[in-house]
Amino acid sequence: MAKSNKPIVWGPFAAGGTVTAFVTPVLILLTLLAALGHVPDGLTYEGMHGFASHWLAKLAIFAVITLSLWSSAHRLRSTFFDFGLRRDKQIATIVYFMAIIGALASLMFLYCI
Amino acid sequence: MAKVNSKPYQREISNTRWYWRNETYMRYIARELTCVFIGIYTVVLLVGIWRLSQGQVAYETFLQALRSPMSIVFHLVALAFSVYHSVTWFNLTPKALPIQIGEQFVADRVIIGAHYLGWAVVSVVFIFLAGVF
Amino acid sequence: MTDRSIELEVLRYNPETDSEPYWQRYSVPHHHEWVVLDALNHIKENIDPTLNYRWSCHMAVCGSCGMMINGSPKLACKSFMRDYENLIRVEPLAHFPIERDLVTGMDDFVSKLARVKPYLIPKQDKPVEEGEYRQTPAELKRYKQYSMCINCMICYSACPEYGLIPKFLGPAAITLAHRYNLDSRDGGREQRQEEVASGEGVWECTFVGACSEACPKHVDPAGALQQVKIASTIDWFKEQLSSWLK
Amino acid sequence: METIQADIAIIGAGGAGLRAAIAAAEADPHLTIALVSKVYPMRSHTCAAEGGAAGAVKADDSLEHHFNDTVGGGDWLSDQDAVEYFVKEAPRELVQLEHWGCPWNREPDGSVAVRPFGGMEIKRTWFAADKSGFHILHTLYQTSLKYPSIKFYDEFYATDLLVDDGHCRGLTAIEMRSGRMYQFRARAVIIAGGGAGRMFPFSTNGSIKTGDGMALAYRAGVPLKDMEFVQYHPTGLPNTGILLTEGCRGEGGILVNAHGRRYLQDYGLGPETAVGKLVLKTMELGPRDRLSQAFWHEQQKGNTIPTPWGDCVYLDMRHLGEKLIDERLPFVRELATSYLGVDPVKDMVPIRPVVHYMMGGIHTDIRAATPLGGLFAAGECACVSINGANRLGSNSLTELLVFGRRAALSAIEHLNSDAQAGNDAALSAQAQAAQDRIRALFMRPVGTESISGLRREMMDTMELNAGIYRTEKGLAEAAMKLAELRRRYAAGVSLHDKTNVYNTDLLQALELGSMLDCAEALVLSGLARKESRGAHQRLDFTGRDDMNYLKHSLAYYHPSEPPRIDYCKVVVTKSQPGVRNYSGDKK
Ligand SMILES: Cc1cc2nc3c(=O)[nH]c(=O)nc-3n(C[C@H](O)[C@H](O)[C@H](O)COP(=O)(O)OP(=O)(O)OC[C@H]3O[C@@H](n4cnc5c(N)ncnc54)[C@H](O)[C@@H]3O)c2cc1C
Ligand code: SF4
Ligand code: F3S
Ligand code: FES
Repeated sequence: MAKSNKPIVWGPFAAGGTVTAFVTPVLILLTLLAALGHVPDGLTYEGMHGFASHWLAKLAIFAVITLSLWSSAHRLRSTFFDFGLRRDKQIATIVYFMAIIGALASLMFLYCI
Repeated sequence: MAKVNSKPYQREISNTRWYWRNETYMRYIARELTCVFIGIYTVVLLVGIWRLSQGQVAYETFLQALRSPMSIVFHLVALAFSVYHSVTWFNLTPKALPIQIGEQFVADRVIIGAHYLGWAVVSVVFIFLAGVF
Repeated sequence: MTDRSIELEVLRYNPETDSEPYWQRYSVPHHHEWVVLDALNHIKENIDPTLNYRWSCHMAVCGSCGMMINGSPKLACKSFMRDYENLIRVEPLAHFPIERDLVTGMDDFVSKLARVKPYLIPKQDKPVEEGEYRQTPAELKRYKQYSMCINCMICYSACPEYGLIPKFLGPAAITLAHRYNLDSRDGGREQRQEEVASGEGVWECTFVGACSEACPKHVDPAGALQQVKIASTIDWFKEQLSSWLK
Repeated sequence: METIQADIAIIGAGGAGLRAAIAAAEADPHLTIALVSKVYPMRSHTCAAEGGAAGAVKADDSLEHHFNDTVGGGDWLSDQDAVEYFVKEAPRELVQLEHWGCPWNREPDGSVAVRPFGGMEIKRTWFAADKSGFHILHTLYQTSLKYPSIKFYDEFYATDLLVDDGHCRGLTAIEMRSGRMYQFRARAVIIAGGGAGRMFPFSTNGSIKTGDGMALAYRAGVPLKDMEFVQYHPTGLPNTGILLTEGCRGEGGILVNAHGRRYLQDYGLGPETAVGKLVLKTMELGPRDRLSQAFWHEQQKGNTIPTPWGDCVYLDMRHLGEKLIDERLPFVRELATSYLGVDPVKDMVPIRPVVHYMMGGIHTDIRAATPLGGLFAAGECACVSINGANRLGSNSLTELLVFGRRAALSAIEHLNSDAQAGNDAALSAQAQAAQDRIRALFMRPVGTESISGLRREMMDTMELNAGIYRTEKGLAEAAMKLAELRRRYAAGVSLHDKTNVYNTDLLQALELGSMLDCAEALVLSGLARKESRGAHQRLDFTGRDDMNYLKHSLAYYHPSEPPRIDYCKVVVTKSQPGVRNYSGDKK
C-alpha cells in the first residue's frame, strides 16, 4: 500500500489549528468590542491602515487568514464525512478550493492596502 | 454437528446520527463544528481587509455593519466556539507532542499550562496593540 | 453480602436459529465486589448454560472480555456491578460482527495487527551470544506505555471512525506500530510506514479521542496516532524537499 | 471431515507453544507449522504472569547458583540433568526475547535489571515491571507474526490425539466459530496446553487452565508425572484469587499476622531480618511451599484475620513508598486497589495462599519428548522435571522458553529421522470416533448431571482434601469422590446447548472431562506418596523419605478405573539430597 499524501493538507491544518487556538478568541473579542460600538483605537481606519501597511503585518495577517481558512476547510471536510456525506473527493475539492480562493483574495487585498 | 450455518451478524451504524450515541461523540462533534464558526469569522476578517483596502468609507461601513444584532449574536457564539476550540486544542497537545526530559515525561498539566499561559500572553498583547487600554 | 438483585439484559444472537439479535433479561444477585463478568458466570452456571462470551484471566490482562456495558465498551472483568443502577445492558463490542451472543469476530483486528509488522526490526543484527542490546530506562520509558496494549479491541469499539470506515487500521494496531517505532533498538519504521501512513492508516483518524478514554490499560492510542501523524507529515515534507533539491 | 496437513502441529499458543512455533519456523522455513489454540494466542494465561523470568547473567551470579537454588527449591525431586540444561539455556533465551523486543526493566547503564525472588541465593529474575508474562507473551505472539510458515488456528479446541502404531500423527480439533471438527495430520505434535489450576475453586489461574493438554496425552497413554505437587502461592487476593506477584516480597514487602507480627521466623525461615533490608533466601524470600505452609500453621494457631472470604494475613508494602511501587509494581497496585479496594501504598493488603501452578504434568525427558513417538510437550503442562516438588518463582516463564524451543528442535529431529504419515484409514477412523463421541454428547437428552454441578463437586473435593496439607483419609475420600464424578460424567453429562456456533457449553463439558482426569491422577499420586516433600505435605507422613520416595510418580490412564501409579527414577548428578535451608544462618 502506498503512503498517503495527506500530510500536504494535514500539515497546514495542524498549523492552522494551533494559530487559531492562540489568536481567534482574542480577535473575536476585539471585533466584538467594535460591534458593541467601542471600536478600539487599533481597529479604527487609521489604526488598522497604519498597522496593515507594514509588510510584516501583512505577512502575519495573510498567515492567520490562510491557515485558519485552511484548518476550517479541512475540519469541515471530515465533519461532512462524519455527518454522512460520503463524497469525500468532491467535498475536499470544494472546501480546499474555497480556502485557496480566500487566501488569494487576502493576498490581493493586502497588496492593495 | 452436520449442517453449519455460521453467519456473523453485522450491526448497522447510522451514518448520519451516530454522534448522538454518547457524550464523548457529542463533545467531538461540537469541537469539529468550531470550524464552521472560525471559518465564517475568518471570512469576516477577510471582508474587513477587503474593505480596508478600499479606503476609509468602505472600512467604516464595514465597522457599521458589524454593529447589527445578527453580527453581535454571531460574535458571541463564535467566541464561545473558538474558546472551546482553543481549550480542546491545548488540552490535547501533550498527547500529540509529549516531551521527555531525562527519564520522565513532562507532566501534561505543565504542557497544557504553558499553552494557556502563552494564550493569555498573546491575548493581552493583542488587546494592548489594539489600543483597548 | 447479597443486598439486592440486579437485572442484566444481554443481547443474544445465535446464527443458527435467529435472524437478528434480541434482548434477554436475567435477574442476578448483587454482590458488592462482583464485576459484570461474575454476573455472566453466575448466569452461565445457574440460569442459562447457553449464554456465550469470552473470558479467561478475570484480572484485566488477557483482553478477552470486552463488551458494551450500558453502551460503552468495557472489560467485563473490570466493570463493577456496584457502579451501575438496577439495570445493566450488555452487548457485544460495537463495530464488530457478532459471531454469537457476546462473541464478536476478531479476524479484522488480527489481520490488521499483522500488517503493521508489530515486531522488532533491529537497526543492526546482533547475535544472541553477544548479549542484550543496551537500552536505558529513559529509552524504555519512551515507548513503554504503548506496549501495554492487551488487544482487547475496546478502542475499535469506541472509535466512531472505525465504525464508519471499517478499512481503517485503527487505534491499537497503529499504536503498536508506534511502540516499535519508538523503541531505541528498532530500525523498521520505514517498513511499517507503508501501512501506517497510508490512506487507510493513521489518516482516517480524526482525533475523536474516544479510544483513549475507553482504553482500560491507559495506553493512550489517540496520543500515539497524533504523534504518528506529525512524524509522517514531517517525513512527507522532508521527502518532497529532498526530491526538489536533487 | 476436513483434513489439515502440517509438518508440526502445536497444541497451545501460550508462551511455550509460541516459542516452539518460532523455533520451528526459524530452524526450517519450509516446514508447515499448525498452531492450534482454544483461545487467541494473546489470551493465553502466560499473560497473567507478573513477577519475571529467571536466568543467571549478572557477574555475581552463576549457573551453579541457579542450579542449586532450583534443585534445593524442588526438594531434590528435580531431574538434575534437565536442570543443568535449563540453567545453561536460560540466559540465552532471555536475551533472545530481549532481541525480539521484550521491554525488560533496565539498569541506568542500559543493561537488563534483575530482582530477587523467593528461594534465590542471588537475585536473577528478569522482569518487565510486574507484567513480565504479559510482555513475554505479546513479544512472542507479535514476533510469531513474522513467519509465514506458522499457520494460526485460533479458537480451535483440540479433543484427541491421533495415534497409530505407537506414534502420534495428529489430532482432532473443533473450530469454535463453526462447531466443525477438523483433523490435523502432522508428523510431530507438541502439546503446550498450560496448567490445570481450575480443578481447584480458589486459583490464580484463568478459566482456560483446565488441563486439556495433560488430559490429551494422558488418554493417549502417556503417563502424568508428579501430579501430586500443586503449588500454592502465598499471596493471593482473598476474594478473587488474583495473584500479587512474589515481586512484592522481592521488592521488600513483608508478611504479618493478625497481631501485626511477622511470623515466618517461627517456621524455620528466620531469624527475622530488618524491614526494608532484603536478605535473600530467608523470611519473605523463602520458597512458596514453605510460606504457604506457614500460613496454614498461623491459621491453626488463630493468628489470621477473618475476612468475608476466609482467613487472611497481611502483605505490608507501605514502607516501599509510592515511587518504587509505581515503577516496579504498578499492576499490583492497580489490582489491589480495584479488586479489593486496598491501596498497597497506604494500606496492608489481606492475602491468603491460592492454587497457582502444577509442578507435575506430561512425562517428558530432557528433550521434551514423551514416551509416545512423535509427541512432545513443553510448558506448564509438561513435567521434565526441573521443578521437582516445588517450583521456584520465575523458573516457569524461563522453562516455557527453554523447553518450548527444545520441543521444536526435538520435533524437527524426529521429522528428519523416521516420521511417517501413518496409516491414513486408521487415523481417519480415529478422528471419526472422536467426532462421534462428541456427536453423542449432542444426542444425549438433557439429563440430571449439570456441568457446573459436577465441576463444583470436583472443586470442593479438591479444596477439602488435596490442599496445602493432606491426609490418607482425605485423599482416599477424594479418590472415591473423583471416581464417582468421572462415572457420573461419563454416564450422564449432557449439553443444554445443542447448536454449533461458539458453543461454550460444549467447551466446558470437554474441559470438565480433562479436569476430572487430571484431578484423579493428582489425588491418586498423592495418596501413594507417603511422605512430605515440597508442596506435597502429609499430616500423617510428615518427613521426607528419600529411601522410598526419591522418585517420580507416574499416573497411567484407564478409561473407567482409577489410574495405575508407577514410578521412575530421579536423575541425580551433582547435588545429593540435603536439607532445604532457608534460615538466614546458612553461610
Ligand atoms: C497469575 C500467575 C502469575 C504467574 N507469574 C509467574 C512469574 O512471575 N514467573 C514465572 O516464571 N511463572 C509465573 N507463572 C507461571 C507461568 O506463567 C505459567 O506456568 C506459564 O505461563 C504457562 O505457560 P504455557 O505456555 O505452558 O501455557 P498457557 O500460557 O496457559 O497457554 C496454554 C495454551 O494452550 C491452549 N490450549 C489449552 N487447551 C487446549 C485445547 N484443548 N485445544 C487447543 N488449545 C488448548 C490455550 O489456548 C493456550 O494457548 C504465573 C502464573 C500465573 C497463573
Ligand atoms: S489500545 Fe487499549 S483499548 Fe485498544 S486494544 Fe489496546 S488495550 Fe485495548
Ligand atoms: S477514537 Fe478514533 S478517530 Fe482517532 S483518536 Fe481514537 S482512533
Ligand atoms: S477476563 Fe481477561 S481481560 Fe477480562
